[in-house]
Amino acid sequence: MSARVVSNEPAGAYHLITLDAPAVAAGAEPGQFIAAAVGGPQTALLLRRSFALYTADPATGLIQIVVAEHGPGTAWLVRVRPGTPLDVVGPLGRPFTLPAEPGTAVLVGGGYGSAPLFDLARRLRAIGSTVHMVVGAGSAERLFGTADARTVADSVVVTTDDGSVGVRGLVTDALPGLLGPRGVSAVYACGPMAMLRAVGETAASYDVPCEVAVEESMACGIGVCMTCVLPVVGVDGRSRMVRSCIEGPVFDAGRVRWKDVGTLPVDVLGADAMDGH
Amino acid sequence: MSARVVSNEPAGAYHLITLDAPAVAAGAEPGQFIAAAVGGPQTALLLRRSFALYTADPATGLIQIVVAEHGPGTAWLVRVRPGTPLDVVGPLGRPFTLPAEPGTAVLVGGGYGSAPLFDLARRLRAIGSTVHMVVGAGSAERLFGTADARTVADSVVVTTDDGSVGVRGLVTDALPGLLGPRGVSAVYACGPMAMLRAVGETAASYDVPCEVAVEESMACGIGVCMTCVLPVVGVDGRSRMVRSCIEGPVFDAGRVRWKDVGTLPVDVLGADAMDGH
Amino acid sequence: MMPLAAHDHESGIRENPGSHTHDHGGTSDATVDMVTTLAGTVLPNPVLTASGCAAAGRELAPFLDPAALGAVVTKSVLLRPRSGRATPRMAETPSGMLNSIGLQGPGIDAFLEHDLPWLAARGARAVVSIAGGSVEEFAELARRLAGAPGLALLEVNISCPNVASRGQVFACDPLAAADVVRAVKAESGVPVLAKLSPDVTDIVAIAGSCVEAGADGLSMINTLLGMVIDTDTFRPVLAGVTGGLSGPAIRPVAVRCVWQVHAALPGVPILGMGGILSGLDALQFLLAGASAVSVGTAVFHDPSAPVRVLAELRTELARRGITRLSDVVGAAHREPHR
Amino acid sequence: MMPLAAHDHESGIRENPGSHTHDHGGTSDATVDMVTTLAGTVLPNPVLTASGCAAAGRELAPFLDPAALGAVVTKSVLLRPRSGRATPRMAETPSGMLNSIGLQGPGIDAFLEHDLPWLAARGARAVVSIAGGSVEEFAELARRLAGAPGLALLEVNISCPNVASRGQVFACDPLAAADVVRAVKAESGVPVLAKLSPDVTDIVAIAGSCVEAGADGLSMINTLLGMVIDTDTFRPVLAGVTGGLSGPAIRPVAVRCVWQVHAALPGVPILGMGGILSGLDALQFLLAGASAVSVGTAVFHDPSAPVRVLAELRTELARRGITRLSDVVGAAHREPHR
Ligand SMILES: Cc1cc2nc3c(=O)[nH]c(=O)nc-3n(C[C@H](O)[C@H](O)[C@H](O)COP(=O)(O)OP(=O)(O)OC[C@H]3O[C@@H](n4cnc5c(N)ncnc54)[C@H](O)[C@@H]3O)c2cc1C
Ligand SMILES: Cc1cc2nc3c(=O)[nH]c(=O)nc-3n(C[C@H](O)[C@H](O)[C@H](O)COP(=O)(O)OP(=O)(O)OC[C@H]3O[C@@H](n4cnc5c(N)ncnc54)[C@H](O)[C@@H]3O)c2cc1C
Ligand SMILES: Cc1cc2nc3c(=O)[nH]c(=O)nc-3n(C[C@H](O)[C@H](O)[C@H](O)COP(=O)(O)O)c2cc1C
Ligand SMILES: Cc1cc2nc3c(=O)[nH]c(=O)nc-3n(C[C@H](O)[C@H](O)[C@H](O)COP(=O)(O)O)c2cc1C
Ligand code: FES
Ligand code: FES
Repeated sequence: MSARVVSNEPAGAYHLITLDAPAVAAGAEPGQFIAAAVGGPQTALLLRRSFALYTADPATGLIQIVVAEHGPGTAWLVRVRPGTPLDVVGPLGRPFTLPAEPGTAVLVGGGYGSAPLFDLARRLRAIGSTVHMVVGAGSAERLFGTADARTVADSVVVTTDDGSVGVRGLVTDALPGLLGPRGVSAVYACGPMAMLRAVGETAASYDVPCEVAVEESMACGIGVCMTCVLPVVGVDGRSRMVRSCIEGPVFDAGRVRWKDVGTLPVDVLGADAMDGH
Repeated sequence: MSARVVSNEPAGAYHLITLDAPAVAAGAEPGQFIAAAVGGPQTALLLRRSFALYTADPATGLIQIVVAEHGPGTAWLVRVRPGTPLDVVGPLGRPFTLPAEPGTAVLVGGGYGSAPLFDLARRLRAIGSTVHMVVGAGSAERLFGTADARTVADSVVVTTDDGSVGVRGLVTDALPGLLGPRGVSAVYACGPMAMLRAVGETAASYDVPCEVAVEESMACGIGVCMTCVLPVVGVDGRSRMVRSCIEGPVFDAGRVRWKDVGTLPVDVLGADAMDGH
Repeated sequence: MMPLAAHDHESGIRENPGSHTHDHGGTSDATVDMVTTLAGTVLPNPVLTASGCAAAGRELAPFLDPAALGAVVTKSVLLRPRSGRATPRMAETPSGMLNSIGLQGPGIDAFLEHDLPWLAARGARAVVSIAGGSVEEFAELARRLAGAPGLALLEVNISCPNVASRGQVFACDPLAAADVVRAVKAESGVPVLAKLSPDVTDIVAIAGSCVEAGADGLSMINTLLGMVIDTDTFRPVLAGVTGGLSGPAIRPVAVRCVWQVHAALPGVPILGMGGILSGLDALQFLLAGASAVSVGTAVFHDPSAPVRVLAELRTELARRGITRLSDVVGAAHREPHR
Repeated sequence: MMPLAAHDHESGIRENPGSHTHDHGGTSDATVDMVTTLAGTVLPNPVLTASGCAAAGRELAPFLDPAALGAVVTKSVLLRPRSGRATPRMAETPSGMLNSIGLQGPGIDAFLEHDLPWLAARGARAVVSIAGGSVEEFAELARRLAGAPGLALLEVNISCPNVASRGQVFACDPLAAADVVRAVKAESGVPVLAKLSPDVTDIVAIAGSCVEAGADGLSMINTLLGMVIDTDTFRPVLAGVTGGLSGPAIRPVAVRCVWQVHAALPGVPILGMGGILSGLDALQFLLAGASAVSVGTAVFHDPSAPVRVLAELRTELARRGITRLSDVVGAAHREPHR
């Protein structure tokens, strides 16, 4: 799918890139992502890069992503000029689940991981839910969307590891205060894997359902290559290596075997067949 | 060497690219070329592309090249925007030889091959030579520099194969009229290989020395790889496979074994050692 | 055949926008007969998916119609469900990638129950890739698949390690490769392609051995063994340490393998693959001697790559005045007629 | 050893401008001891040119000081002058290139008269690459070179076809490879490196055979055999039909070869090469087990590549808190200490 870069501006430690991509904007839901080809027409970078949708407006056909410079692909992307065509595929993946009934939701974002949560907050509020947000990062410039948060959420806690802005500490430090007293019906989180694990465990300890959007290295983004797997417990109690691009990136936090991510647990379906070859 | 694109504008069928490249501009002589890295920082195009210098001004540090879109490298180059850094190596190769004494020179350019001849014309006139130019191409839009020619040469003939501008015919059709009557001391030519051969043969038939700038596929441009060779007769009468990047691109037309280019003549030095392995 | 003098290009990652603007006034696209015969099986066109790069076809349905392809080559299936390896399972490399999936899959039962019927229902032709750790496993898989609706061909992935033989890969040993092919042939009701590895001293010897053992055709190439080391952790990037290199980086090796085998065994049908991104890339393989091609890693770059490659191939053939695809198969081995 | 957690990258074509801006506060560049020992020969640093990619050093002089490199590896020299093949001799491929030069060169007499003395006069260490069509030719070359001033090591390019053995490449046959090494060792006054081809089923077997025959070390890898077909003329692009694939495209294969051989023969010194463009690429080879590296095709992209790679390597080691280059050699085979 061909999109076009409308603008590309620094936003703290990140770049906010706006794309004209009507086909993506049309059907997107919070938690879904796009996969962008990087490096230009003569690129040696064969694989697409995945980015969560920050906004997607079917009316204007515009979508936005928040990009952290990491390796060569994102280094190219944060320098791409307005007007440049950009080849994107999406929306991809399973979005966050909206509740059937209004309730109280806590949304937890770490770093650029907060990006998909603002549209989610809007949708939750649209169905009458109350939304509390926790937005955290290592330091002030790695926070994303704290101003947005105030417009879409009923309450906002900002945390930084170094205390440069908001409360000093981790996003999880803010959770007991929110999950304890308030009868929260769901937690949604996006951010680094270690954070997702901690949020999931905290939510579980308060018996609150929790959905997380994970980030695994992806070669295809569409479910054909099997690179993006992580061990997830199925409804039948069996663990499987599950594709995070198509069966995720949003998972029930309680089903992800966090401590086994990056390993091959012996009880995963088909692990017994790995002997010898 | 890092240069910067100052401007990039269509010029008939070609693009005229101006680069800020003081180190190249400083030492360049007519007939020399630069080698540009293409495709941007993440490019899959490993090899540099060679372009003859059209102008090189030590005072401003600017150089100009004339680029015909051909394959992926030139496709990228003709679209590169002003302000973009461009990695160039040069000036490379052996320039045209200026005569010790003033005389009458005929300069013959085919297509973008005329590019290096205008600076050559200026230098020849600066030492008091008379300069006649023949500028030819397949059709009007593939001519380059006819206006320049009028400012740097004492006479100009323009030819096109289709007669769309100037005289209908090949550049060589114009040579008898110039070489016959006028006591020409040297012919200089740049353009497609078939044209160079024809010009060289015509000059030889009038007993006029002729230098040509050839164009062979080059991997390194600096003399280390041995890809750019063609069979050339040495002063000792022995033919050798000679590197056109470093021992050329300017050769004495009479020494190039035109009809053997692209083959391995049996009498070339070391051809006998090729048996078996 | 009318090769053009004009200059075209094999692709880097994507076709460059400017290089194919000139029109050569060849025949119009519609008049090119794209039908090909692969190992005795007639296919409507020569562009297939590659094993492991299209799952069992279903995930590609949002991007292309599986029935519009020559065939869908499915991910290698084994007898039992397999988890595959730990992650990381991939690393990007210049114009390529390494993978070390470890043949994750549901096993033959689930494949026969869910995957093959889905393809059959869509009218897609299936080339089913099978893999095993022993000759018996391969034979058993062929037996299970015999007569299954939708099955057009079997592709025998002999690039997995032979459990009985100190983990040596079947495809690296002419005798082991032949044993597998012979056993599969004895059970299979459809033509059998043996899929070869380029990581051998003499691919022609392996090819000949497979053909002698009854292979109806050859698929090549599988990935090259490669490795990337993380310069921060100082350890291999892949959990599996080494992985298979695929993508445009390996295309010249793949074209060479097809060329060598077609030169030595001109009568043997070849399914060519390795780094095909564009119609012109596919054309290189056909010219080298392949009757059909698989588009693999390109799908990760562009999910609709197989249908795009097919469309580009048709256009490029038409531009060259070719009216029948079969005329270009192996043409690079023949002196041009002028 | 203190691997960093931060993320770095193997390079595509060039280092990307943004990825190395962060400072990790490692040791300063100057304090890294870059000395390495290759097959018993002490070199001031581990970055060399690659045979055939630097001629005999002289053409690089405008771009770098040959004495500043670990050594200059010269283009393979033969007994007699050789014309090389007809053109075209090269084709660009995705992140790589094919070459089919055919070992053009002046022959050993001219080499000894002009080339080696030039390097010696500059204070550069020379690794002289020799090639021949028979064991006797190799032996004769070693004899001619024995005692020549400036000669540090011999690199035996056994990737050329063996005239006596139906054109099979020496490096593809453990016995033929060993015969060449043994004959060269008998004549050579300096340590001998055998240069291996990756186009074999079992590179460890060839490596072992060369070491047993007396090789003091191994150079790897030479190019992979590849091919490009012109989709307009319908014929192979290269006059020599097939050619050698080099450049970043093959880097994962090269790292894998070094890794495998170092794992099997940890005591054998390795000169690693294949697609090195940056200091971090070089580091991958060192971590895999190479004591030094050659920078080949990268020179075509950037004539000063070898000195740039050296500078980058020094900086990257310093950033990682490494004070001695020798500490990283083979480190990827060891479990990280925490
Ligand atoms: C579902 C999803 C959503 C994401 N959302 C965002 C976002 O909103 N903003 C943002 O800045 N980043 C996001 N990422 C991470 C982003 O995809 C990677 O940072 C990026 O791919 C790195 O590419 P690179 O070329 O800079 O780095 P490299 O490390 O050179 O990339 C090499 C290869 O590894 C893959 N890769 C490397 N790191 C990651 C990673 N963390 N996740 C997935 N693939 C990786 C790349 O896709 C590429 O194929 C998301 C990842 C996923 C899977
Ligand atoms: C000394 C010299 C001077 C030149 N001057 C000019 C000039 O002033 N203007 C201009 O438009 N072109 C000039 N050329 C030709 C120009 O270098 C090629 O058109 C260009 O390299 C093609 O690159 P590409 O990526 O578009 O094509 P591709 O065909 O994809 O190139 C693939 C590879 O082949 C090489 N190659 C292909 N064609 C040529 C060729 N004709 N000559 C040399 N290498 C080639 C490329 O450098 C590259 O390495 C010159 C060539 C040489 C050798
Ligand atoms: C992620 C991935 C998984 C693969 N899995 C298989 C497989 O299961 N069976 C098989 O025969 N080949 C497998 N291959 C190899 C491809 O089918 C193909 O032979 C190879 O990748 C070269 O083609 P390409 O460069 O077009 O991808 C796999 C390749 C990739 C990239
Ligand atoms: C143009 C060219 C010529 C080469 N000539 C030789 C040679 O004469 N002898 C040799 O042993 N290797 C030769 N090689 C192989 C290189 O030395 C090196 O092993 C290979 O190219 C891989 O390294 P690279 O990717 O850094 O180039 C040549 C490579 C190229 C590209
Ligand atoms: S990224 Fe390919 S299956 Fe998920
Ligand atoms: S281009 Fe390398 S020697 Fe001329």
